[in-house]
Amino acid sequence: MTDETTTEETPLADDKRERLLNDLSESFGEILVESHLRPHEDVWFRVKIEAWQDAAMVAKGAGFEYFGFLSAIDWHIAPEGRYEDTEFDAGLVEEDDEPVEIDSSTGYGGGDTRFQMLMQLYSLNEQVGMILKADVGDDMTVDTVRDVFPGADWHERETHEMFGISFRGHPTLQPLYLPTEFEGHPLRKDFPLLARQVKPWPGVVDIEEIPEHLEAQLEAEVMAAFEANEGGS
Amino acid sequence: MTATSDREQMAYVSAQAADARVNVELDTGDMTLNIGPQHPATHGTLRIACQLDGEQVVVAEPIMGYMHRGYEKLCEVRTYPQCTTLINRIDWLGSFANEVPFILAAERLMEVEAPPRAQWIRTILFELSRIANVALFLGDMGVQIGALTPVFFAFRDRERVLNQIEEVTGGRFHPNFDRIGGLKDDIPKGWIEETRSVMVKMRTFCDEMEDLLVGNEIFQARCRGVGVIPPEVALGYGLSGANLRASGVDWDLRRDANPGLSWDQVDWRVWTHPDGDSFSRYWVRLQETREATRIVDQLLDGIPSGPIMAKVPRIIKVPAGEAYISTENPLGEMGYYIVSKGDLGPFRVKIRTPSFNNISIVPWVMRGVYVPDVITILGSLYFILGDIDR
Amino acid sequence: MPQLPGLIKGLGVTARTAGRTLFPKRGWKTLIPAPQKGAVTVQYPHEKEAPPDRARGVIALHEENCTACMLCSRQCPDWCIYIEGHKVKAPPRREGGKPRTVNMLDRFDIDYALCMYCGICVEVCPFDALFWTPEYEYSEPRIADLLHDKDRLGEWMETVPDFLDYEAGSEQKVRKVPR
Amino acid sequence: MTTLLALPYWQETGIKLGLALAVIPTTSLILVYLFLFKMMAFMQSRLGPNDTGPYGTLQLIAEAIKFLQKEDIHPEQADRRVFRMAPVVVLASTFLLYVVLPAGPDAVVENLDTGVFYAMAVSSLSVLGILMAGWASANKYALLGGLRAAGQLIAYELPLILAVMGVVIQAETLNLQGIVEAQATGEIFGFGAIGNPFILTQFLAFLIFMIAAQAELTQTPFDMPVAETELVGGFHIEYTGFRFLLFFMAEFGTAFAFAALASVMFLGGWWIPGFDVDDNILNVLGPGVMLAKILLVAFFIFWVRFTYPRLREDQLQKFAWKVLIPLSLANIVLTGIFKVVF
Repeated sequence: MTDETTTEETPLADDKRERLLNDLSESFGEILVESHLRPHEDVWFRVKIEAWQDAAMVAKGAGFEYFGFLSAIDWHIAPEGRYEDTEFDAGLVEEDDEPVEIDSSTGYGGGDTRFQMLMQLYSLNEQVGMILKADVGDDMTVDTVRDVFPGADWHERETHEMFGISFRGHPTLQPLYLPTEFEGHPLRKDFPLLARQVKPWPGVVDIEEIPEHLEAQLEAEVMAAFEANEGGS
Repeated sequence: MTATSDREQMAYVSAQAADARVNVELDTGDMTLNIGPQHPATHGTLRIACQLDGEQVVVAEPIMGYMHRGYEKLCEVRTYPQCTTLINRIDWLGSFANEVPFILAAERLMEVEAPPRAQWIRTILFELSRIANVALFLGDMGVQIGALTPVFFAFRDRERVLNQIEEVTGGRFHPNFDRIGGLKDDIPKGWIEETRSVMVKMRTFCDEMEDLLVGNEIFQARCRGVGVIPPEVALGYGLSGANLRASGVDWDLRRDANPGLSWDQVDWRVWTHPDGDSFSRYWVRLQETREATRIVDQLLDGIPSGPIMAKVPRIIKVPAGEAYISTENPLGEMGYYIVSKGDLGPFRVKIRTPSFNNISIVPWVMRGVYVPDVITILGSLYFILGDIDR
Repeated sequence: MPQLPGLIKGLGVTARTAGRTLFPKRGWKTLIPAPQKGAVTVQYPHEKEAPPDRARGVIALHEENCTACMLCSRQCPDWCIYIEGHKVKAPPRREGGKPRTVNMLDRFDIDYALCMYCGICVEVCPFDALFWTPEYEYSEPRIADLLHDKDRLGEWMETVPDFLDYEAGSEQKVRKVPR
Repeated sequence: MTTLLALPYWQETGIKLGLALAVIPTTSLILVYLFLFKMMAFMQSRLGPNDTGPYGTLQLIAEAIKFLQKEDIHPEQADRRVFRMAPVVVLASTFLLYVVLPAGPDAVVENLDTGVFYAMAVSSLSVLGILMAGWASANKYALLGGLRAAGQLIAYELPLILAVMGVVIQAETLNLQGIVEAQATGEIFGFGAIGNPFILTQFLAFLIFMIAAQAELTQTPFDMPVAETELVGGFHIEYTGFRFLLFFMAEFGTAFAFAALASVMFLGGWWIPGFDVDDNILNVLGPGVMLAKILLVAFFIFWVRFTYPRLREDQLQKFAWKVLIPLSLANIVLTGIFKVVF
């Protein structure tokens, strides 16, 4: 069990969550990969992908009965979209400001693969939320948790169409939002957002400088007019 | 194929086919009735494909996506201040309430806290948008089951609340007023008194709804025992808000997991109902609206003085990290899971909307009900299309 | 007290509302029907609603204050502000000074067909050149006409209301509208 | 039957039929303007149509012109002949109802001896039209609406007729004029100053009649065949233009006719309580008195319509068979006993 509980910043000790973290880590046992705690927030757990369904069951058994949501994260830094066109940001950040640094880590609880499953559960007895994560392997398949939390049905369908992750044991993985003939997985980072591609950014335009060869001439003209004006009055 | 000579032949054949089909359908085996995408009961573009046996629903399957705008993707290419303008439009009736959890999540990551006056005003506007939102439901539920008048009352009185919101924020539906670290502006002079008188009117409106609908025997006949959701099922499907409390689960994020607004400063209670049917969902919402007017009244008395903006840089960069903050919105638990990479905009935003989970129970709850009950249940679950489709 | 049946109560509510709408006046004047006064609706083309001063109706441009700094155009989430400008030489402020380089605004367009009225541009403007006005009657039969140029945006300046005073306890300063 | 002008039979009938034909749009116009436009608006803190004509009085005419201009659309799968016939059948039922409604001692198209019987029979014709419309539209919503209408109208025909039976027993005639006479000359236990409007002695029957009429007219709380928010208009979902206008006119025309029936049978029709006036004067005053009474009854019909939610189909059937019909049977028995005893 690699329990690297990272509690770097503890302004206020949170006994309830620490106790919960320890209890749950014990119940998860072998399937737990990593966990993370930030006081007064949800508790993060990363579990093995094979045990995704078991982890949900264990969590439910531990009182996390309320199903919040299920989704995924694509940790890939996009070739399209935001990070390609740094001119967006360059225009927004002022010159003396420090440049934007992109953090390349994969979030709390860590992650080794590009796609990561994400599920939020809540315990009504303890009033504590929990976020379950799991790294999705190359086969892009996870067990369904539909049988544990019936509400996960639609969330899994959404995740399937948006990220292309399949759910083993889910009977109706039809698209939920997108038309049936839609190709691609829109929430993947390499899916271009057309609205930002087809139109040029109006912020690109900059103020037109005075051509250098005209500068001296214009300056003289302005000064001449200024002096004439002064003399007149 | 479409030659004129063929047309008569075609008409004859299709008439024959229509006869045959109708004859088959009359033994009421399985008739598919599409409720929606454009149907008054779906107030938006939700489609519910119902398999009917006579007037009884065998299977009901909601089909959505007609309004999918891809906000999660759009947020990824926007900066944090730009995101709030999108987020306004998720649940368009309770718009200010949408901004709050997003801003709170960003504040949590930046480790800033809004000054007390800002939090106080936030809470007032939050509750006002709850009243505006739920008031429309209180009337709309009437129109769903055939009463024409309540919805006009709702529009009439909601207007007063919207005016109050507009006077502060400048927007009736899209306030875009919440900022990381505080608020855009302070409240104008005289607003507190006006809001107080509006709250009195809203309580009268609640009384009228009580007389028009809740006490009405026909309304009770239509709603009692229709669409019963037991608490354990509600939890499994992730129902939230009044839908969950109507099933007897005493859980309100405002009280139990206050993410930093001023609800703990005032005296109020959480309403629950043990039945879990359509009537109790209506009843709980009616009581909550009343309670919200009480909360607003108390908050108006004690707005602390001080600044409305904490010290934040002008160009907002959120440190790397993840945060999930959810609040008790008019429709239920609305939460944002923000993944930041230390950039001007979020890396990934997962928007957990209440209506999405609330409506996912439809196939479960709509087995064996009658067609009119479909409308009652849809109405009482109370969804906003933008909140489902995002 | 015995409960009135809900059916009767309901009839009472609608009848009471009808009465209030039809006879809104007090005293002996109650007998004079005045539905125009009792109804809450505004008969729009005949009478106009007055939105609150802060209402975000349309954006006005105070051209003298604009330095073509491009901030609004860059912060706009919809990319609906188009600015073009060039630099010119201006006479010095004081005698004996050097000529200054200033920005001249050539084009300032807002495409109201795209605008989503978020107000970010007004907020980020560091020079008080953009203001909200509560005017709302500028719909057009042709979508292209919704692109307001800087003259049109300048005309809205007249309709900008003064900033409101704040409620007690506020530490905000009331800003001034340049006239 | 005495006539004011001695005209040949066919001319007289022609004029009367023409009048009745003109009365339907007029009456529906009055009802729609007064109640659907204005009263509903006031009940909802609105003004209602206000721009067309003085106080919006010409709004409905503008609407009618709009409907007439619209394209005549058939659904592709529709049974065209039936589809076209359905609104006419519904309107015909309304029209035939007007034939026996008396507006004065002589102001009646045809004074049938079996007037009540005829009115009840003719009013149920509209079910046929609604069924035809629902069937021929080739639309599932329309079909559901049509079937609901059939079930509902048949269920409510019974209490309607049974409620009328009480009146008939008390008046000892099926003739509508006779019923008015009976109320004018009747006495309540020897007190005859205001005659005997049957609403006093037959109050239960009146209530049942009004409830059943509400269902017969498919007005809220019994408007499941139309049910805008679930069946989106039910049987007339596919109708547009002037065919829809016919349905619309029939709806309000029938409402007017039922209000007229109620005022004839329970409120004394054209007769003014407490006044003994000459027949000829009553022939002139009668329509006015009738109109006032009809509007009073219609006011209640529409007041209920704008206030209540709608019942469910099965609840409605239960209500008809388990409550209304036993009650109306009891009413007949009671009326019979009183008739024999006194």
